[in-house]
Amino acid sequence: GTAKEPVAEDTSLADIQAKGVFILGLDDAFPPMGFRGESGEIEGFDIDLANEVAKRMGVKVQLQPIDWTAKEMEINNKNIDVIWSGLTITPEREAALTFSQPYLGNKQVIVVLEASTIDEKSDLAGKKVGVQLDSSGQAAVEKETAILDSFGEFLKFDTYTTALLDLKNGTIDAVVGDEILIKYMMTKDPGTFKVASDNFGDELYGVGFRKADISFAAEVNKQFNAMIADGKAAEISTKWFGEDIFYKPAN
Amino acid sequence: MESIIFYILAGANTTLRIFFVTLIFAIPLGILFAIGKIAGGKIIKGILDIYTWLLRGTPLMLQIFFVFYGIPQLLGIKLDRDLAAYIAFIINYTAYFTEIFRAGILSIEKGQFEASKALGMSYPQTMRRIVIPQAIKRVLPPVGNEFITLIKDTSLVMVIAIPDIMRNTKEIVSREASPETFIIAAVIYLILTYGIVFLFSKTEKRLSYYD
Amino acid sequence: MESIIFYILAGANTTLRIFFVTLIFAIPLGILFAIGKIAGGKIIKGILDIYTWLLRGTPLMLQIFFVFYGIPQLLGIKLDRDLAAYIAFIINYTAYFTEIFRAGILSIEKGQFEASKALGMSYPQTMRRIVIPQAIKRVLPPVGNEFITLIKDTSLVMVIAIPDIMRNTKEIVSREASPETFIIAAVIYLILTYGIVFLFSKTEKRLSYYD
Amino acid sequence: MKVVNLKNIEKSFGTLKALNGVDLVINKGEIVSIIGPSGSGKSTLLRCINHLEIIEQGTIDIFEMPIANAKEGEKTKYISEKELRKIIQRIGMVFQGFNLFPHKSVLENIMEAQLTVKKTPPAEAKAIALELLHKVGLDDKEKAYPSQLSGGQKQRVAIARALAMQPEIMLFDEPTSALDPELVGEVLQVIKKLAQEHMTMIVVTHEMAFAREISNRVIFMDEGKIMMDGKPDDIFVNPTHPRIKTFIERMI
Amino acid sequence: MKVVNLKNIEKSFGTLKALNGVDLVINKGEIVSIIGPSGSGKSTLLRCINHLEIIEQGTIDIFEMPIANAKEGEKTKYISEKELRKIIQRIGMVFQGFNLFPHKSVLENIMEAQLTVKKTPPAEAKAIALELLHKVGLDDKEKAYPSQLSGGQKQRVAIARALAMQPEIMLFDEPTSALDPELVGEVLQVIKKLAQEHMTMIVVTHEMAFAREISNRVIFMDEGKIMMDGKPDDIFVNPTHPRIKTFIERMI
Ligand SMILES: Nc1ncnc2c1ncn2[C@@H]1O[C@H](COP(=O)(O)OP(=O)(O)OP(=O)(O)O)[C@@H](O)[C@H]1O
Ligand SMILES: Nc1ncnc2c1ncn2[C@@H]1O[C@H](COP(=O)(O)OP(=O)(O)OP(=O)(O)O)[C@@H](O)[C@H]1O
Ligand SMILES: [Mg+2]
Ligand SMILES: [Mg+2]
Repeated sequence: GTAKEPVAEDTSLADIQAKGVFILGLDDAFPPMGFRGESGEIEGFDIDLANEVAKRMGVKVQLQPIDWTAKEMEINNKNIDVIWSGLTITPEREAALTFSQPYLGNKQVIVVLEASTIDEKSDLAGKKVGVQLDSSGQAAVEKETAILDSFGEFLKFDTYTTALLDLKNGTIDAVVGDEILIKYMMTKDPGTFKVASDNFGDELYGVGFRKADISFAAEVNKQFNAMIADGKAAEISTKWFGEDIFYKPAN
Repeated sequence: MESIIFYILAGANTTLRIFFVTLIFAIPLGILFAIGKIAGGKIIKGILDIYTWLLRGTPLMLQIFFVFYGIPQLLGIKLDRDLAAYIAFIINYTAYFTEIFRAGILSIEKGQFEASKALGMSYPQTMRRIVIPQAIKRVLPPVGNEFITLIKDTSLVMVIAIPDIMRNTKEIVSREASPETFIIAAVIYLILTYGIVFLFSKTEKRLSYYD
Repeated sequence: MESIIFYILAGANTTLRIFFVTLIFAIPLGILFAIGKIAGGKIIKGILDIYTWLLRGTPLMLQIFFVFYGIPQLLGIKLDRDLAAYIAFIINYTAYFTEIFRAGILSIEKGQFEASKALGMSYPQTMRRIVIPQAIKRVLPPVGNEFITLIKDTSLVMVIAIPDIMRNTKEIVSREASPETFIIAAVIYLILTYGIVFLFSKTEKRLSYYD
Repeated sequence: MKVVNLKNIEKSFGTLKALNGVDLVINKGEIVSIIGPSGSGKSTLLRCINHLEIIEQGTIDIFEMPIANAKEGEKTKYISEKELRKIIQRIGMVFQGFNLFPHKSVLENIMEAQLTVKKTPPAEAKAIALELLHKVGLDDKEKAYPSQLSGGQKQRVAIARALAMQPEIMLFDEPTSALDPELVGEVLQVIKKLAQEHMTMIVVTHEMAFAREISNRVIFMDEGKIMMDGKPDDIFVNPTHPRIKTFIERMI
Repeated sequence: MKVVNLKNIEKSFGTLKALNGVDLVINKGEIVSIIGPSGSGKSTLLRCINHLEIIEQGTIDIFEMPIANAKEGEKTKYISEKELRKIIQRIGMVFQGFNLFPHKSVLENIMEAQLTVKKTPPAEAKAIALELLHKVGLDDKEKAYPSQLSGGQKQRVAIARALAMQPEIMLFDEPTSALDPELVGEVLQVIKKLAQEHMTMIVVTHEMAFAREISNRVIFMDEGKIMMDGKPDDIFVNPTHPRIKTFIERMI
């Protein structure tokens, strides 16, 4: 679950402060959260956010690109200290990791060709639908079993790039995926795709920590709240998304 | 646990399908192209040289990608996913088999060709009845290597979203956050490759009746 | 465009580093293990049989995965990413080279061993000076295949997040949503493999001074 | 009938003239031995008759049919591949190195060309093969593979294989020189049998006594030329040419 | 000195007794020819002396040092590998199939064991090699590779290679039987030269005339046993044993 009171033997925050740096694991092919810019350096919303949090904690960030399949092993082997890469909070992941409070809301949208008549989930009956393997889009679709069963075919792609390529070639009819990423990709190929009005639900991004690193997670939550309060969070969000979509806890 | 194993094993279907289809086409084609490289005219040889270089020289993953996404765009046709996978694997493995059989045929003594010719046999007859059967025996070890590699290469079809052993495993690894699941995949691969190793050592023994 | 090419070429650094480190260790080890399989006692042979089966029988990707994530967990140590990649590639390729050199050594005539022995040469001397040099000539074609495969296999290091030609290309493909970028990678691979093909045909010619 | 009729044959390897103007007529029923020092062109001559080498100059008629015609500086004109194969079928050849098919049993070796070239029905081909095995004294070896035979046995199978095509002429290229001395006899015995049946034969050999015994004509070659062509006694007893004299003295 | 002293040697291949109780003493300076039909165990005998085969029964002394001791049903006891290699160095062997090292030039073939086994300095090894090449009549071939030599030349290089180790005894296993008849003479010439220098030699051969000419002792083997052991004339002129008589008649 989300951060609770630190337990006695949890020295994670002290360790990070002593090291003066935390290692941030990310999928560096996830624009605009984290990706290589024209300069070859990794940039993105997550990077700016993490740098701001680190600055406020008085430590530095070290970026470590990882293979997404290996993220749990990377963090448990202590190759990295956090998974900070548009990580969707799911019950399975909550069982394995400690999460920060959510910092971004995201939708699982249906992308179709500009000319397509698909607009509702029910329109997907008998159609070929693609997702990115292991994505939260896949999880969201698989939760709605009735709709999943109505699909003509359900395909899992290596990357959204190939899924969209299939969509463009007409070998599939729709792609379900993260609104944030998909919208970014649509800007690269304007006039080809559109987003249907129906979607597969909302979800939240959080930062993942090792299960035991509760004090560290609590410190990040504290900084998030401070940034919401002083407007820094809104500033970073506006830089990448043109508006303030930073997630604010209800209370 | 049981359902996980079944889910992964479902991917073995793809693996085996691609394995057999590839071999059924790539081996005869490889033999044919090997003969072309040895006995063909300058143009045929040149084309085959470029073919084996391009196909061995670029990653199979890119070739699968190209066949499925590139060809339809270039030719304006629509390709079936499985068909694209078959085509890519066949043209890739044919290139490797061509080189292997070429070495095998070249290793057959000139005397075998001369004796066949002196008996009035035509070049195709000589190849089919005398040279190829002997060449096959000699190239068994490298062909065995290719069979083993093919079993594992089939997982590359995941780039065009065809599920196989490896992809299904990866899915479970991230869904369950359980990297140990890879061990199941490893065991399945070991069983499949053990079958191949066993088959080849049997064949090697069976063919040792001569020489 | 230019910056994209440079970015991808930066990945070639990984490719070449792994290529050379792997070969420097795997070739001598392969020769050594081949001798072990031929001349070793029952236990050594049994161990080496299992070794070559396990390493050839499971995907290299899983082996890299296992070395980098599994070993540290089992032994409680921390491995450097590059070091893990080197280890995985070396143990994997050693298995393939072992089989290739075994076939090569077995193809050397008994007379060469007997003549060496009759001259008073020890077994290691015979191997080093008489048998291995001749075996190397015979296994050039399959070794060439392995070199070409290795160049392309290096891209598997992306599973432990080491950037290489292929991973850098994929990054750009997803950033720019431009699958055409793969063509750049294909051309780089073709240049690298052309170098290998050229080197091997040169070596083959150079060694044709005898027989 | 002129079984073989060569006119002014030339054949080079690089700068080396292996055959340098050879004229030769072999008539039906003749048994001709070819002798001469190593490198004199004996094998090359046989191989030209059998289209294993392509001539550069001269004409070849086999069974009185023209098969090759070569003029200086032009590409040699041969009759079509298919026609050529029909002629070659009627010529049997036995090599120094046997060249048996190692992956086929003795019986299969002898049946192979009957089945593929002559399209003889299998049962008939087998009967012919067994009969020939009996003739060369290897009744019990039909199931053996070449690697299980001694050199002398291999060579006798090679002879049976050639005979299975019912050739009208047999070419032997040093059929015994790869054999241990003790095994030579077996093979010579078989060739003698063929001689008694009046098979037309050309035999390149180092076995002078044998050449003298079986052949009704002996040819001595040197440096790509036929230096002498006559009755065995002319050559062995009264070699006029000094070159032949020294050669024969050295060999016996 | 008893250079070789074999007592009651037995050696089987599967169920076949290739050597069946062989006793043999060779003294320094003797030149011994071994003759006998194919399969009689001649090669096996040479190979046992040189540790290329492991005996199952009997004792072997070389240069009056015991090197092997075998008792029925027990594992044969040999002296240590290292000691054995020291003895083997002092025995030269020439094979029927030459077994030259194809990847090394003629000079390198002759220098190889000098450098690796004897640790002779390269310059000295080269001088020795050149001298031996002169002796076997191949002065101009030092840079050639084995594949560029004729059979007779190959065999002479093989002899030079063995002589380079300055052996005290030379074993020849049918050194001429893989050669075309014309090339046999060259090799026999070299062996004769060694005989004149009183090299201790054991020569397995089919060349009866040669055996008679060079050797001062001839051994006739059959079915894994020494059937006769005597002066050349005793065997060739008055073969008492009927088996020997037929063998010799067949060979000459
Ligand atoms: N394929 C070839 N390439 C180059 N030279 C060749 C080839 N075949 C034969 N020769 C050369 O042609 C000449 C004649 O060779 P050929 O084999 O006809 O001689 P030969 O009389 O049969 O000798 P031998 O008794 O040694 O068999 C020789 O000098 C030989 O080296
Ligand atoms: N490695 C082996 N495996 C099985 N049988 C063998 C082996 N070596 C020799 N023999 C058999 O042992 C017997 C003696 O062989 P050996 O080679 O000593 O005979 P030889 O007198 O030298 O004959 P040749 O004159 O044919 O060379 C033969 O029957 C032979 O087939
Ligand atoms: Mg010849
Ligand atoms: Mg012998």
